[in-house]
Amino acid sequence: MEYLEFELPLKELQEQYDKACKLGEDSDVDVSETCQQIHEKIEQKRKEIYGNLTPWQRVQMSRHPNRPYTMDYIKALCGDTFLELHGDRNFGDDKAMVGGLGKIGNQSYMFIGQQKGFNTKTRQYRNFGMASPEGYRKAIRLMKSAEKFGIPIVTLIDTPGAFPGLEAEERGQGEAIARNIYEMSRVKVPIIVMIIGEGASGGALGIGVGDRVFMLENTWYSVISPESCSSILWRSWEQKQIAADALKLTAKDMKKQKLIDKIIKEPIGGAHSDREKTFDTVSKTITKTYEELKALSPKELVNQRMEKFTEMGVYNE
Amino acid sequence: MEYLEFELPLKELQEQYDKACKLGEDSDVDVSETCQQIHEKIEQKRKEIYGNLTPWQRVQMSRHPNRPYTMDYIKALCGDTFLELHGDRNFGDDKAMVGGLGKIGNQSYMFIGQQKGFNTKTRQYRNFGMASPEGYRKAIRLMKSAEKFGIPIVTLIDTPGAFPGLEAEERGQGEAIARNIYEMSRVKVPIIVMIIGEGASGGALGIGVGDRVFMLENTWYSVISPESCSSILWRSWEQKQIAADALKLTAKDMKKQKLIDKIIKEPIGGAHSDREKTFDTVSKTITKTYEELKALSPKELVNQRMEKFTEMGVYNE
Amino acid sequence: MAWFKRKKKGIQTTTEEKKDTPKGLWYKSPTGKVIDSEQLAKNFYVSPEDDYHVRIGSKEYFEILFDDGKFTEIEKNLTSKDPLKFEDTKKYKDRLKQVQKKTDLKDAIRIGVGKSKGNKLVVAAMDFAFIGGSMGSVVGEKICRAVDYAIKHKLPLVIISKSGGARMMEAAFSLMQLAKTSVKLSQLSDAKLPYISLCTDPTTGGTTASFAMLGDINIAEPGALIGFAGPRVVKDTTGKDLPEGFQSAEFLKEHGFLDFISHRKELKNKINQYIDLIMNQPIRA
Amino acid sequence: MAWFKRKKKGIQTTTEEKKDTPKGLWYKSPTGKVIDSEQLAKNFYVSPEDDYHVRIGSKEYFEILFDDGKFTEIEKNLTSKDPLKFEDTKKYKDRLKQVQKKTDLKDAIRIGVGKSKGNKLVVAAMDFAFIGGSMGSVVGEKICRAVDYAIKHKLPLVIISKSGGARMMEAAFSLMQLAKTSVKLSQLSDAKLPYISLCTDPTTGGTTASFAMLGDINIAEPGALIGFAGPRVVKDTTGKDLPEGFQSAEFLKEHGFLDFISHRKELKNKINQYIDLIMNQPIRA
Ligand SMILES: [Zn+2]
Ligand SMILES: [Zn+2]
Repeated sequence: MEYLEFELPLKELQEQYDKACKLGEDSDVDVSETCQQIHEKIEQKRKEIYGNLTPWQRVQMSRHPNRPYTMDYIKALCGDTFLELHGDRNFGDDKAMVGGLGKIGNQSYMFIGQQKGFNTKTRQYRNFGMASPEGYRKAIRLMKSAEKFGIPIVTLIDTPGAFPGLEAEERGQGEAIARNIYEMSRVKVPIIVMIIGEGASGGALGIGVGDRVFMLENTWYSVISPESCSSILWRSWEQKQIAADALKLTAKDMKKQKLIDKIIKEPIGGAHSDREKTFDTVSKTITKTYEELKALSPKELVNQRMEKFTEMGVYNE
Repeated sequence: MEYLEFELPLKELQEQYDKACKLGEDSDVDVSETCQQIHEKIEQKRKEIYGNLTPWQRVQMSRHPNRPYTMDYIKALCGDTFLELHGDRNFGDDKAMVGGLGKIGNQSYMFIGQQKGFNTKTRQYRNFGMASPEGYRKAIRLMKSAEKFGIPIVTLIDTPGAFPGLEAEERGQGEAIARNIYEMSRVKVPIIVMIIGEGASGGALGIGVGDRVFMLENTWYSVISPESCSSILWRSWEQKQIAADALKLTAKDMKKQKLIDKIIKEPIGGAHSDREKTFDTVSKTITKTYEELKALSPKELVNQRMEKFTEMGVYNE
Repeated sequence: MAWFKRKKKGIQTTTEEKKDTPKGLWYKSPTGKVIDSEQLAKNFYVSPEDDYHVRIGSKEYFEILFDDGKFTEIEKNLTSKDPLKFEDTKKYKDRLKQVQKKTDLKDAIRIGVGKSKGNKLVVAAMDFAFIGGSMGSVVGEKICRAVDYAIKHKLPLVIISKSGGARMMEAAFSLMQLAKTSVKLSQLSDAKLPYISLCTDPTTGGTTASFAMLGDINIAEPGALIGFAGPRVVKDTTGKDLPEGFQSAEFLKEHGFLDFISHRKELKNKINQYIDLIMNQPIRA
Repeated sequence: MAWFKRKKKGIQTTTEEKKDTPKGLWYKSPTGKVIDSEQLAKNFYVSPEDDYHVRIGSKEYFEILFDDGKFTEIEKNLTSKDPLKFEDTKKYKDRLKQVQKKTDLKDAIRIGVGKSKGNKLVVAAMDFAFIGGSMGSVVGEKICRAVDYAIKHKLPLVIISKSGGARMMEAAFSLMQLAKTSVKLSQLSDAKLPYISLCTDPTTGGTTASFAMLGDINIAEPGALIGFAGPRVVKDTTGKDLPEGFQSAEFLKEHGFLDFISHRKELKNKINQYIDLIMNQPIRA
């Protein structure tokens, strides 16, 4: 387990706890009471730390190296039923955007999401979860295939943004995202969107137009990352915490602004501290949401989706 | 004017004629009778030559350097009303495939066709009329745009084949052509197809699925060029004339095989010998054909188109 | 999705903070000649010397596209709120007030309805002078209303993009305008009404990832910068100098994303020619 | 759109002109070991030593895909005519007779209907042994009838491509089969029935420009050559050596044209898994 800066007090306590236990094993000193005390301290500290996360700390949590990624969710949810599908039928197969069919119970879903790597090699292979135009085009191809056969769509968002490289611009990064947003608004099957980590800008929204948009508790979703925001508005990367506050990018804020539908609770300590529980919650949320949505006719579904996004925004008249 | 090999007798006569005329001008010899005689000879020779063209000579005619190309037709048919539209919204703008909107009379059409160059520089620029995947994708994009607004489509085919280069294969030449054929079969507006020069293989058919398919008199349409056919079946390029015979690739043969709908007469001497007349015939054919097709409902149109292509083929049961 | 500055061979600015923006426009040509606003206006705000298309705003585009410059502005009273109480080096509230005063604009887009070559047309034109043409809730909502107006009156729509991207002070609200505007364009499409997207200098960030790339035709002015990520960001990512002309209108056309590039003096002709062609009506002279 | 020969590390042929094609199959592995047909058959016709997927025909694919190898062949009596009286080094008529005799096949495709993992499935499989798996009128017509059968009985369709391209001796008739088969697949699509395109070694020319690339999923066997223009032609055009693995299944997947590549022993599982997923029915074990 890796610890973020603000988690370090926990690391210290955990180390104390481990030492005490070891002592008990290695000698005949009775350490059970000590252990118990430290354990309680840990529990208390956890509540203290995770009960009061600042927006910037949430951003850090969303990027926690132990956090489950898209494929972790898919595999946990679908097991062996998952069949990965590749390619945009056009130019390439983007490794930063994965997709395929899988079952939760007896229901098929088309899963699509950005994929990050878990070590140097896979991070590069996945381009750090930054999709290129061919990734967005793969995504919309799979969605249209799902639509054809009446299969509901689940997208899992976890990206620091669309890839801002030269080739991506050449091949129309803007067009690809625009096209996806446009087409997703009119897809005739339910679309369930889950922000499972970072939800940065157009790169996130490019697979984010859904009937229900959920954010896990320790994720963020905004038009820009706090770091980039800081660098542009304050001309320095130092103001990222202030930027994180100002952007109102947490799940709670986003819910309050009515820009997402619901927050999915994470285990204390974050999604990675109890993966099974996280997967279970997400799985149940998908099933329950699909049960609601499948009652709607395609027309109602699309109308409601359109209306929902049309109502976003705040202005004086 | 350039002359093909079998046209050389005409060149000779023409030179005689020119000389005689010059003589008349430069001296006071009365050359009128001589000129008249030569002129008659020319006329007779033309009928002789063009009345009995072999399939291979037709192939040569279809590639005649003075023959009008796609843009020549479009400009003649539409004049200033033509508005060229570019790009596949995906990867590039293929110069070997042109398209855009224009009017014949008060009716708008979406014109699409392969474009050849008329000198070394433009021939390269147009890649000799060999389209790449982005050309086929531009074509289908424009067709779908036309379909959306109920604008009929006219395609002008003149290609030695789809580009068989490395990049074209990388970007899915086969997929692009297949997709076009597939999508064209279900487009809900009339599609009028004109073979104006070479109609080689999938590269031609990629914009060739229409409600009415016309061939100009001196064009060819087949699965392979006579040269390539010769090289594969006889392992030599020398049998191209035999191959041209064997492939039954002329307009007359194609009509007989019921693989095209109609032959458009060319002026004696070929489309280029009287461009205005050629353009006029093509223009009238398009207008007349559209008048017939617009009477059909979109459903009838598509059903008839599908049926027409489904019936192609000859076999024993 | 950020604003950026770009070195131009010429300078284009307001000489002073007059309310009448275009009056202050001038352009310094490569040979050092200063062309003032009046001269520019006569030449469609294009430098007669080098064809450079000077950045102009909604006012000038309306003047160029509508007959005799006559039009009605609709939905003119929408203004930005400050839902996030955003504050960077300045409070967003104050920034808005100052910009409004300086530019005499309410926000970064205006919608004009008027006759162009005799036929009614809806034109939504962005103003870069208003916080870099950034897209906040007002821009999104006004585009929605422009679409509604077009559908109601069965009119074609032109959107003239000129934007550095998102309005950061509206954060996720700004982001969601990408979805909001795209949804509405999808409705316009269902109504079979043509939508012409004109990309002018600059069209970057969120606009490129939504309405600017969703036209039945996408067109641009010569030399306009068009891209999703700004050139500085791309350069940082790429770690090399960008190729000459990268993200220019000409580059975008070559890569298949623009139907054509139109000189500003041809804009009115070309747009109406397309409309007549695609709506299958006689071409207006 | 032409046939071509390709150097393989192994050899694959019929040892003699027996009627029972598969009996004659053998494979020489890189280490020189000869694996005979019986061994191959047990291993899904894949070399146990280097995983090389030996070229097989409709008979073997039916055996692999249908439960206990049981199926009904439909439309089996269609044969080629010679509408053009084609003659190259041989008369087409004679060529047909000879090939029919040699291969005991009627033409380059067969259609099997049977149970795969308990559910009915339509499989159209091409035979390269029949004039290079070339597509003439019979191939086109049989694919049409396979589609009609699938629509009538509401069944998924698998087409196994293995073709050098067009049947030149049927010239334009051959070309039009691209349109004919695509039209029918469009009808299958309207019926919302899944179509799986399996590209095997080789899938080139006309098949690639029609049904082979039009699957709801396009899949392939490892190492299969897939392309529109044959490698020789591309090499001539390009004027350089082709990159390693050019036009291989792996290359096609990397370039976005294949959903996945499946080892032959997984083929039956994967195809049925996809069918169960896309038709939203319980996954069969
Ligand atoms: Zn480039
Ligand atoms: Zn490549």
